[in-house]
Amino acid sequence: MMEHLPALIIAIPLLGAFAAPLFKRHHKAVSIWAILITGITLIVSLLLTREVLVKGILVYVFGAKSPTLVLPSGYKVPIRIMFEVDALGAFMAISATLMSFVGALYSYSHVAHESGLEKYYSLLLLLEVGILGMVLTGDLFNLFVFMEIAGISGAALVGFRSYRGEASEAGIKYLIISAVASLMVLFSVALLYGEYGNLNLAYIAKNIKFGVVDLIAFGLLFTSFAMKCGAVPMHYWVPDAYTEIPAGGNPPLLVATYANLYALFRVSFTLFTNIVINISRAGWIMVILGVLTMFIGVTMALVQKDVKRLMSYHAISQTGYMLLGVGVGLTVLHDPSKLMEFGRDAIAGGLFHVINHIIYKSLLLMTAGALFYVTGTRNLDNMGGLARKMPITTISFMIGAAAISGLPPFNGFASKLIIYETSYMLNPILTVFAMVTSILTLASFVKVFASAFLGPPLKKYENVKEVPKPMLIAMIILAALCVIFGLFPKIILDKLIYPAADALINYLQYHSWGGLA
Amino acid sequence: MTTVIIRTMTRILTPAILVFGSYIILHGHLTPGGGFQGGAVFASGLALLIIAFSRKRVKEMFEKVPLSVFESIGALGFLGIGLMGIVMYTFLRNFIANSGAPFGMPTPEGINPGFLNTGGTLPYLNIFVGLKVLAGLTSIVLILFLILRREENE
Amino acid sequence: MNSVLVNLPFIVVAILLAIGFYTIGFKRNLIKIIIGVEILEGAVNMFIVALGYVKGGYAPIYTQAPSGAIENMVLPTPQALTLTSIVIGVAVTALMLAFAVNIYKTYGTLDVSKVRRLRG
Amino acid sequence: MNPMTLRTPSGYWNPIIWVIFLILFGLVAYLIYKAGNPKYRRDTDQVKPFLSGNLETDKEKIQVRASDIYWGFIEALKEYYGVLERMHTGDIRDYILWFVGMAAIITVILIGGI
Repeated sequence: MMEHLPALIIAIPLLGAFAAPLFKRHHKAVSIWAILITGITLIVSLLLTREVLVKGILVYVFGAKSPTLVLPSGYKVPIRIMFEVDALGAFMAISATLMSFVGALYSYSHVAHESGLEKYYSLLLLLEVGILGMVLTGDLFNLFVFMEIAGISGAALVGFRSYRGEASEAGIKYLIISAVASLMVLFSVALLYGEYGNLNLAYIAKNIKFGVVDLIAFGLLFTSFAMKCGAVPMHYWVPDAYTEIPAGGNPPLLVATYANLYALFRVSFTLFTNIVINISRAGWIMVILGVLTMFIGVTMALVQKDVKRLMSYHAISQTGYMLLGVGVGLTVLHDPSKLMEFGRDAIAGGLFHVINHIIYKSLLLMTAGALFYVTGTRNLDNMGGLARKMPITTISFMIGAAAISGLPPFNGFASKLIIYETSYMLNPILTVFAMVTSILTLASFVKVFASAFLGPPLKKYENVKEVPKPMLIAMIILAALCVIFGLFPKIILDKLIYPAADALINYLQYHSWGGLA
Repeated sequence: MTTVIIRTMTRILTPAILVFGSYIILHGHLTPGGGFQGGAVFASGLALLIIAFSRKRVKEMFEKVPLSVFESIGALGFLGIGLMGIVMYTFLRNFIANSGAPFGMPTPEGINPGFLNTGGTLPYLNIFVGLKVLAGLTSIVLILFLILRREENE
Repeated sequence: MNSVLVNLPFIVVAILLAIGFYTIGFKRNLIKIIIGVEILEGAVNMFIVALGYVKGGYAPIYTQAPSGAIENMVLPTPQALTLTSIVIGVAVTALMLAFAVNIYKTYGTLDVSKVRRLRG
Repeated sequence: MNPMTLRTPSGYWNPIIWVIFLILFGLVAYLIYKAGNPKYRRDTDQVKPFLSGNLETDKEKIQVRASDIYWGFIEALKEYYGVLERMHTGDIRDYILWFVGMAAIITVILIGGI
């Protein structure tokens, strides 16, 4: 049964998503169903990760006689759709399933009074399917399909509060952006298909010749994925979408953004990296985009009044750190001495920041959702003195804020430390920008803390109580993860992150389907 | 915006369109077509019904039809056939191809007009996809119609 | 002359891509922008189908195929890709139109230069 | 302690030692706090807040609003923020045009124009 895990991890949430509409008008039941399904998927993803870490790359060929039959006898090219799970994909799968579980748990009370819940949970599970498909697939066209699934269900979730005009506005913006981005992805996939006659990622990567058409395809793929992961100056959809989605949908949407970041890494490292040609240009583009993203994101965050919008700008700014870290690795990928000196650590730092950021930003966005739940507003000007009324939310917020600002001993510190030191090796100016960004991050969270939680208790919030238990549990899980990841960074790095970074560096192993051909 | 002409033509055309849609679904593994195309044709027949009649009449017609349940059944059936393949081979494996199951004789390979049961699991996948697509597209048209017509009337 | 004729589908694709991006980028009406996305999709689909054309090939359907066809059947991958992309396009269009209806109800306009409460 | 130490390219980081030191210095701080003024009493006139010698005013009025925090910083960088806010038009067409422009630039760089 273990070899079927890559199929099951897609099939189980699909089953949940399609069965959810059958629970019409049973709101409690459909919430519990979604929590159950996401929980099972989380367990499956943990098993999958263990398999991958023990056995190396896991290949699953759909519709074949046996799961690992990439090239049936007589075939020189792979022809079936296949999933190729390496340590990086498994790492992203853990993030996706964990965040979907937490999001479903949080949604149990956060959206309890809205109508159309069966559709909400159906979309949430479909979003999870889209993310998982994107990060596990080994086929370019499948990447497009799952990207569209994630985009459509994400946009529908953004516009879920259909009685708000702003939600529809944000929804259509996100939808048009993702439709255009994925059409350009499809266009470049078609360019590659026309040239090499195959859609398998590893096969194309093995045969790629770096002609002008290939590089045009690379440019389109790069820009499309950069837009969908919110790199400046194509970040404008991020604050709109993150602000309007119900807070329970925020963690999966965040992971959906980083699934696109994963696709960007996969395309730059695996598809367009060959032993013959050195394109460290792509690495420099990534580094420059990263620096722009983190600096502009954080300065815009500083002036926001809407609490969720402020945090969404921080999400943009933190994406910059990941682009910087992995971009530093990409620039020195073909220079073995530098790669061993700091390149591998830079990639590990960037990837470690992905999971750290997913954890603490989901936590922060969920505390913002809790503030919205009790006050009915997102405007920081109208809040104040809530610390006494909501102690657990306050503590969760403090942990999250400390983690995002890179205060030890929380998890943000470890990954930021690695990124600072490695980017210093490439160019000291990059580190200066990164540190200034970190300081401004702390400044803007002090602003949120001071205006929402501190200050004299306001009269209109006299009867405010702590949010319901499922929301608290979801927040406590993430806060605990923040502390654990911060206290034992070495263990997490060795068990999860360095294998993922090595999966990016050892692209030759991916090209041969884990040694199957 | 409905006239006697539209209503009469709808009465004549709709059964033909629905039959054609079903044909495309059921014959999808042999000729061009399949679940999605047939479902879309079927749904366009139903869409003709929706736009030809008044809001009240449409509501009466579609009140008893559980479209979202059809959609779920279609998707779950597709997934179920996919999961059946996992028992012996892999997910979505065509596990009864070339065996003739469940209707007896296997078909010879090559060009052979007249044999219907040659697709293994494909016809069943087509039927489920067709069910899902016709329910999904019809409910899209229906919902947009109900929203827009409500504004016209009020 | 011949090279133009051979490349005609690709020239049409390029023109359609340009029209699509122009429509999304410079039209004010939201419905027209949605049409622009559709034009882009049509361009990409046409590109894939044009790539899939093989001179002298046969459709891979055994029923009533001529007897020499079995050696020259075409792998139908591009058609399958186009079909999938059309299916996805239907879902995207339906959702975009639903959002447009909702926006018209709350904002009272479909002019995108006025539909921008979210900014800054 | 070695398996807990994270080695970075030019140094190391051990959160456990950091926490031990945090606890140690917390103890020191607590000792200093204990040695402080013992005359403090809760709920007496002693702890009432005074602003410039007057009793505290209405609470709604002394709340510091979020948009007033970092006023000086934002005022100093007014032009920078003006540019950024004008860039974020909220118009979907501009989002797509940025994408087209960036795609052109990145593709040209990758092909080797610059």
